[in-house]
Amino acid sequence: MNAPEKLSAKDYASSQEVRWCPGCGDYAILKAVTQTLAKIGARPEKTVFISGIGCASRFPYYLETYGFHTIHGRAPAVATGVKLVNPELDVWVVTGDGDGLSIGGNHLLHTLRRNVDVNVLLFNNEIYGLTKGQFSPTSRVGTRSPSSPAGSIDEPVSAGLFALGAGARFIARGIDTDKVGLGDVLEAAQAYRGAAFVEIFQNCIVYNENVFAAFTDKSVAADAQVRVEHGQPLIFGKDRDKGLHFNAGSLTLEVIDAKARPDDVLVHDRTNPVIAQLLLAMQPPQMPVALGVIRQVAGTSYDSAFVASHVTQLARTKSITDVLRQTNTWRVE
Amino acid sequence: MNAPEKLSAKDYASSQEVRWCPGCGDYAILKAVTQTLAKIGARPEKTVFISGIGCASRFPYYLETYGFHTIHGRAPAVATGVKLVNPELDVWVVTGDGDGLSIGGNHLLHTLRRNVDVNVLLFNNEIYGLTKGQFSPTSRVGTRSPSSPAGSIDEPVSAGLFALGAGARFIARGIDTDKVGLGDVLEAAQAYRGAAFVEIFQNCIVYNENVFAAFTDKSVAADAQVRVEHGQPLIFGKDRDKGLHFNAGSLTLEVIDAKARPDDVLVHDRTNPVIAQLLLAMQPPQMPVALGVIRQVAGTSYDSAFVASHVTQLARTKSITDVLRQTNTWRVE
Amino acid sequence: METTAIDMQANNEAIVIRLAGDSGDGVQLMGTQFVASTAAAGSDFATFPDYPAEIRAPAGTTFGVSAYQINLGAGPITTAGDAPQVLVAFNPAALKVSLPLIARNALIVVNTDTFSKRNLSKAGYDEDPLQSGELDRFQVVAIDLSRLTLEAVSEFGLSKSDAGRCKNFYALGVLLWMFGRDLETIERWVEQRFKKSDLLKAANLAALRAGNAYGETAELAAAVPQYRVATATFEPGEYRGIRGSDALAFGLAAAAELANRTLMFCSYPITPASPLLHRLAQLGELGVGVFQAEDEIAAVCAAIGASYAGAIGVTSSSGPGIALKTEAIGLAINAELPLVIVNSQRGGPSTGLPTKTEQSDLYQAVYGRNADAPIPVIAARQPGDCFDVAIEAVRIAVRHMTPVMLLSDGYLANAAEPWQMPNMADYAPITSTPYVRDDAAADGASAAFRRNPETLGRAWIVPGQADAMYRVGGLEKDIATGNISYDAENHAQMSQLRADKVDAVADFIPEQSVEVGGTSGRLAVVGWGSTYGSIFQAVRGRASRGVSHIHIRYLAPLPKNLGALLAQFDRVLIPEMNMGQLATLLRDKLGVDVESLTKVTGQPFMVTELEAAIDDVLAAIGAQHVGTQNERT
Amino acid sequence: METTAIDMQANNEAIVIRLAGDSGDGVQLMGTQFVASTAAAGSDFATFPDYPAEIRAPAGTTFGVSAYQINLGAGPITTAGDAPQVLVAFNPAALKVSLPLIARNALIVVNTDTFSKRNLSKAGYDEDPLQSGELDRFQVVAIDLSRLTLEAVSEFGLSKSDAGRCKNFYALGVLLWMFGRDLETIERWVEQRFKKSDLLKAANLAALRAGNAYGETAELAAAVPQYRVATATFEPGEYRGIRGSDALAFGLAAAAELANRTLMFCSYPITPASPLLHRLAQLGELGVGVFQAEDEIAAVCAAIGASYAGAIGVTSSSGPGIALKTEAIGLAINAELPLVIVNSQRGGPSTGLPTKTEQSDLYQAVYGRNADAPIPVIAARQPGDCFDVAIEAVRIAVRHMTPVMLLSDGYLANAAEPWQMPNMADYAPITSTPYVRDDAAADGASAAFRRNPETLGRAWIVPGQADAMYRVGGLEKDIATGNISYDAENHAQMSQLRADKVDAVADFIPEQSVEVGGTSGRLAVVGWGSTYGSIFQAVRGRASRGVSHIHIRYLAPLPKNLGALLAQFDRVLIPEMNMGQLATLLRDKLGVDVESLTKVTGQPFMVTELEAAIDDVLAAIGAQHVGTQNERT
Ligand SMILES: Cc1ncc(C[n+]2csc(CCOP(=O)(O)OP(=O)(O)O)c2C)c(N)n1
Ligand SMILES: Cc1ncc(C[n+]2csc(CCOP(=O)(O)OP(=O)(O)O)c2C)c(N)n1
Ligand code: SF4
Ligand code: SF4
Ligand SMILES: [Mg+2]
Ligand SMILES: [Mg+2]
Repeated sequence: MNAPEKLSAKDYASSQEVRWCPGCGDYAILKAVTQTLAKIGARPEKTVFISGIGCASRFPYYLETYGFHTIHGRAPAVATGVKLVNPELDVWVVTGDGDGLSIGGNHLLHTLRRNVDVNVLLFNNEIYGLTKGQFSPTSRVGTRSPSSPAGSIDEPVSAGLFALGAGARFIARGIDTDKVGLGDVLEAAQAYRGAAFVEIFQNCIVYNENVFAAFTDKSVAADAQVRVEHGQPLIFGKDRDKGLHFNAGSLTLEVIDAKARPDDVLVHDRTNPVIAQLLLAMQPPQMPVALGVIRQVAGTSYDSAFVASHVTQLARTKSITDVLRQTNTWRVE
Repeated sequence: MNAPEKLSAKDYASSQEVRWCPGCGDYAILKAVTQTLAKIGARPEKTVFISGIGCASRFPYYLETYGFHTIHGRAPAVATGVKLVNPELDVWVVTGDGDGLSIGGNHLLHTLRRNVDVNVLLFNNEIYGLTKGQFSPTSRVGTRSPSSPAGSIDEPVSAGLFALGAGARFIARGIDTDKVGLGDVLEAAQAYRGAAFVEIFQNCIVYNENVFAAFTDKSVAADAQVRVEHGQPLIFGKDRDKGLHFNAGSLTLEVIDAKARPDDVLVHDRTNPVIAQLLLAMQPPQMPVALGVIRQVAGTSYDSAFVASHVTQLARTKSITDVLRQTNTWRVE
Repeated sequence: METTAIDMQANNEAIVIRLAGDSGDGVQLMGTQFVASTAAAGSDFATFPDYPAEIRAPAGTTFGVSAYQINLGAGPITTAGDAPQVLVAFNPAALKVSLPLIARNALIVVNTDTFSKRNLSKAGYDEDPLQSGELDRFQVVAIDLSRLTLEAVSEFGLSKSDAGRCKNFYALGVLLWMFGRDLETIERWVEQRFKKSDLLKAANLAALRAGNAYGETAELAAAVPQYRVATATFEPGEYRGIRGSDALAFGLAAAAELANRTLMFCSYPITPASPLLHRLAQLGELGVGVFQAEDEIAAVCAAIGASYAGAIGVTSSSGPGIALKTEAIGLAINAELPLVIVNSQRGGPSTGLPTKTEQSDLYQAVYGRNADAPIPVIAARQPGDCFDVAIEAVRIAVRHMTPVMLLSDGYLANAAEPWQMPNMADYAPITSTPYVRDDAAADGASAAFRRNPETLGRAWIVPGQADAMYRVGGLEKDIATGNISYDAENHAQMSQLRADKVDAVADFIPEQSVEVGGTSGRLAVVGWGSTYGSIFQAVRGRASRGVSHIHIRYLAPLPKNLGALLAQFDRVLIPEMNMGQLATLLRDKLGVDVESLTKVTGQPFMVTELEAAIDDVLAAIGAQHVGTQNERT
Repeated sequence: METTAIDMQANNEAIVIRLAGDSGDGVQLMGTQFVASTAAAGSDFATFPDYPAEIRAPAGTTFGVSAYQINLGAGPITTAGDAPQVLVAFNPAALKVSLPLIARNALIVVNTDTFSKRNLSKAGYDEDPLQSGELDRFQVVAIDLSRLTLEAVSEFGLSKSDAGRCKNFYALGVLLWMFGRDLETIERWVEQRFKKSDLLKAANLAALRAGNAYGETAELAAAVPQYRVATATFEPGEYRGIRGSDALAFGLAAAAELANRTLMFCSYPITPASPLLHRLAQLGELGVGVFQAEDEIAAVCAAIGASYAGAIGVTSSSGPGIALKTEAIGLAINAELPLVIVNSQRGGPSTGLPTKTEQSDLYQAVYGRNADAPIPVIAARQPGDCFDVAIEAVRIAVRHMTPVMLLSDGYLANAAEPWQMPNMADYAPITSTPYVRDDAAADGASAAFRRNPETLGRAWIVPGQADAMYRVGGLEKDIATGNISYDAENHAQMSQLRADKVDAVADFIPEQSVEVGGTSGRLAVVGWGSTYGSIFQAVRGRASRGVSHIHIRYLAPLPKNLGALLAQFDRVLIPEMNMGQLATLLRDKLGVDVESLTKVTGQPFMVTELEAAIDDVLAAIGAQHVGTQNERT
């Protein structure tokens, strides 16, 4: 066989017309994904995108790979079934904050704790886009929407902290339009063997425009974001003059002058759960928002353990004819 | 009206014959609950026990209060509906590790993050009792059961860490047969306005006997348990000579000699999420198991916010006849 | 291209208008305002919006076209109309998707300013249809709508995009002129709507008036007839326009008022059920609580919890969401709790066609649960009818202590019509079996399971009630105490009780009536749900030929006389927007022989389709026999 | 009280035995061993265990009684029998719950040692029934079973509780003597079973032999007849005993072997479906993967994912769990993926009676989804039959690329019978529509939607296949490419395709045959599922009176000839363990007039109940007409 030819990002786009609202953050994510696929040289026929329902979940239709647009909230469960049968496939789950954290919260929980080898991309726009703008489980208290005209009262769930509580071993974050940062995160997620959970802040231009502007807006980004890197001090700011310091007395994070107190800046350790918890909990404007790979710990992936746990690794080594006879039998002549 | 007479624990028992297996930990929990109800002077008619399905979930039938034995995994959702209508009721949710964390994980997640004012008692026996002993989401890796003859491979979920990730503001733990400790925890849970999550280690004598023996057995209990108390140092051991120390370098907990280094012992702060995370993650035999109220932070309870968020606090202040006319109308003579 | 004048009938019993444009063109607003003027002018009407499936498709694409259809004239107008006789197309894409729908000789108003090369190609036109002769058989009124609007509002110094956005009012002005309407109603509305911005108010008024004046000028008057549309003879009273989902929301709130209880509406968003959620979220003053749950299962369970605690628990979804609720509905059956489940049906199976209408969840409603788990099922037929059906659903649920399925659909949810205000004094209060504490009974539990022998509804005892604490759940329960019972005989009794309870509903509902035609004859056209309007129109002209229209509101249990009534007809034809589900039900429950006429395209029946089908049946059975005439229209 | 000798018939065509005791008494083990000896002796048999609803109820309570019923004799034995003629009761509670079930003049063996005051009162006896005369009409053999067992094993120095636990073998020894069986089969089994403990082996063997010897002695021989049970004439071949859930597991594995694919079984535990999960978890060597999901929705979705990836995806549950799966089944329909859904039915609605049997999920299987969402439905009738039905289900799913519902129930899941080993060479391989890549097509997607025109099954293309990548989902899809399509005509075509596909199954299944009796006559008794055995027995004696037994395996679609076949009978009687669900189906699909005989007690039909019902119908229609005789038994 010939060596597979190198594909470009364009080659991963299907012939389907993309139908998100003009200006939707989903376009940028689609681009980042096709670029990542090209970069890693993904084989289209070994790549499967599985989604639930929502604007985000239309994703698979736009890729020239295998694609399964399932039902609301259940993509992680379908993806698990796929991986059990064929652990070789590179399986991506695309979901939204409603799909993944409202109706689908349970499947996400169990897929993460089992550590099924899938890359979960959760497009968080803090709103139900497809059903026309109701508040979602990540919407902030006070969100006015058709179903919460007086403002929502539900305390939002933090996608990252939820994943951590679920036992996720890989947790990362990116921003729709941050090509480089998002690309890096996608690549790391794909390379990880196990459940890789990626929260992508995505702008819904129609129902929740600029909800992340407090940290994504160009004018504030440098001071409102910290890009974490394993083994590196947690420094940020336009002039890289701000650092995150762990106050051992109060057991909390604080922003300090990184130039004045370089040794007091916490060094990121993606294997430490306390750091993950602290980073994931940070909220603007008091604290910067943590981006990049926040947590990564090795573990056995469920699908490989699954195969191994079956006596014959799922191979058929006996015939039914034999197995039926592994008991008392008698002959009638 | 007369002052309601003081009821004894016995008065809270219904006339139904209790039908758990002889020796099941559920009996002790039932006793602890009726005693707590008596202690706090609960009004039976204002008290509602709502459960899902499982051995644990038979609980409501045995109490002379209102009781609703619903369907598998859905008790938190039913309880939410009850509280929305009548926030005055004292609502208890009784669930199991399968009921609450397997099929019902999503409802538990959302009930906790919304902070609905219910007391959730999760009887964790690390097994599906009622359906005859299959491994559950809290079963340890390697659990042999009818559905995992070669040993389970699923990494278990930690009930406490899950609750923390879900944003729970009250998290506590007790042991079925630990009358005093469990009683205290139940009382604190009942007193808390908001979602109080209580994990109870419960011995299933038939399908998972002694699974918690490593820390519940009398012979090891003192050294394998730490009873946390807000504002108090985290000291344990037969001779109260062991202490939990927070290593600020590695950001982990360590056991130290509490007598030698009393000042290095971490003081419990039930409002600090880092401490909650560290305590909930501790596992025997390396570390003691944390019991008592591990986390408690004040917050608005969902049901009160719900009522408040409705313009008229759910009162009918207008008639349909008026409301229908708040638009263009015309008369035909 | 020249505007060709075609003779049009200037006096119309009824006329169908379709407005179509990009989502941003303000078509829906224009439609509702035209309807307001129609109501003021005294015509009957029915409307249906046709939204694009995408949230906000790229401008100029065919899949981004938003439309609004209005049927108006002498009553009874019961559908939004088959083929529009007037089309207003704001751009080439709107023209493209509308052409296959409109009448042979329709009048088309187009905004020529949008017929650029780019827009034509986005719409998939190789050639400009205004030039190609493709429109020759229509009467085309070509207007430079964008340019004229900009001119009309130029004096206000609006931004170009703000100014452009006034073009729906310019077009409305033209339309109002064509129908000889005065501008007053609309002017009042504009003043109210834009009261916070004098500039926008003035600009929109200017556009409206300019459009109207444009019609008056020689430019248009020469080419286009002014339509005179018949007015309807309404019963005297107070009217408003109403959309199906709003009527449903008001009906549920009214029922709670009649029961003097809180309405607790627990739902999870889904198309096309969400408008009901949205409307109820605005009705707090009526004692309506709205809870958006994490999923459909939580929604129905919270509604069950609410009913258990004494509120009217209601949940709502469409097919896929209802599927998720079926397990919990069984719990409500077993616990004997009132619960209303509203299903706004859509195209399926699975996610299917969320924005298209269908009535294919009847199987699910009647048979779609594990075990023998019967529940009453009722269906709404018209937008205004949703109000009464909602009250009926709550009444049955509370009277018999049972879940009730209420079927609506995507068409009804969004369609609107004029509606006579109800007089709430005409509605009986909604009550349940009273609480009676038998002091002789050993414990209070049994009080909850005393049942009214006629309704079989148990006493609705709620937590907080002293001395009547009871335990109940999804396991089979003792018929008298609610405790768990594994007893064989008890299970048989409870199973019978559950069946009898649903049957008992038939003792409380009206007998089946005939909508159009006699109570016997050659052909009964039997429908349910939103096909009402089309069947009604199709049968109306054929009553004299022995055809009757029977429309079933109570699908489970069926009205007691239905079997006997159908037996009076030679043939029974059942048009349905599914593969024949009511046909199954009637064969099952009545053992009657029926013919199905199915349509599964996501679109309502056209009147002409039904007429043709009826005529086929009539031709097949020959022209002899004519049944008793007993017209009721 | 004295043991009263009653004349008993010593030669039995068939005899029913019931063993009953506390959960700890080893009744189930005793039963299976007695069956092993029955098989060795050449009799046909059918067995059914009757577990308590509680996991481990307190000793001595009536709700803690565990029982095992065996019907044995000349074949065909098709049910576990109506009224036991022999009862072995290990304690008062076992006696108490069994008395209402047993034959008028049954022989009762009781363990008198357990008739203490405490035990009597736990069982709810005010008076000792051994003394009260209450048992006078029975033949009572009172044995000091506990004491005798302790004596028999005293020499081994076991703890008292271990020694006591041998009493089931003592009782078995007695029973084997009563039936003139040699001990060899059992002895071999005991040796195998206790090979790790010489002590337990010796003790149990001693108890067994002592019990047998006890029978031989004058003490018993005087009072009790030795039964001689007829042997059956089996077809020559190799046999084993089989339980329904095991046969189902083996059948699924066999089907995967025939398809040469992995079987991926995804489930969530629930009574009475769990035994299937447990058995499949032991069949790894057959290429069976077992995934215990977090809930039923995840289970069905994982099975769908597995099918999508090329395995035979199977999911299993009982009613409430199936309800949760219905939304996802719609997805499999839309995506045209094979999927087998096994429903082990139980009493309902809601949680209902988990440990009791019922066949009340037929509505759910056939009609229980949102939208027009037809799927094939087939039902197993006997334990061994589960094997073939499982293969059939997989075959249909793969051939037509559709979900298939397989109905079993709590009775079948646990009942056992002798079963002739299948010869796998007799089964055709299971294949799907082949993959054909049309190089002319613009993209590979359309390859997945090429359908076999006869089966309408599409090509089962799986990820990993180069150049055939396709996208599919729950939204309505283009009939040729699988892409999203909102097109009206396409939706109509797809709806028709889904209906036609299920109808197409009828072209591949056998015509409906008659089990007993002629192909025409006075009365057809029509059943489905696990009522097979009882109906068969009841009709057997009545074939000469114009009664036939027709048993439907393929419930959707129905066999093509069924309507014509039923038309050959004057009357159709449908016994069902539900409120009349098959009756609905036949009225719907065939338009036939049927009578329902329903039983909803959580218990299977007794043969005598059916006989009485049939005789009533025969009496009602008079004794004249007798149809063609064509006995097939
Ligand atoms: C069972 C079911 N319930 C509800 C819906 C309706 N629905 C579709 S998408 C959606 C929420 C989408 O929100 P999110 O996941 O945040 O995606 P977004 O559209 O914002 O990208 C809902 C409620 C459905 N399709 N199926
Ligand atoms: C929808 C549904 N699925 C499955 C079941 C079967 N089921 C009943 S209880 C249970 C698990 C019980 O485990 P747990 O919650 O840990 O309770 P325990 O019995 O251990 O107290 C299961 C799987 C059910 N009743 N309903
Ligand atoms: S509604 Fe929001 S999320 Fe959906 S496509 Fe439009 S902009 Fe994007
Ligand atoms: S099975 Fe286990 S949890 Fe259930 S009642 Fe018995 S001992 Fe308790
Ligand atoms: Mg979203
Ligand atoms: Mg458990």
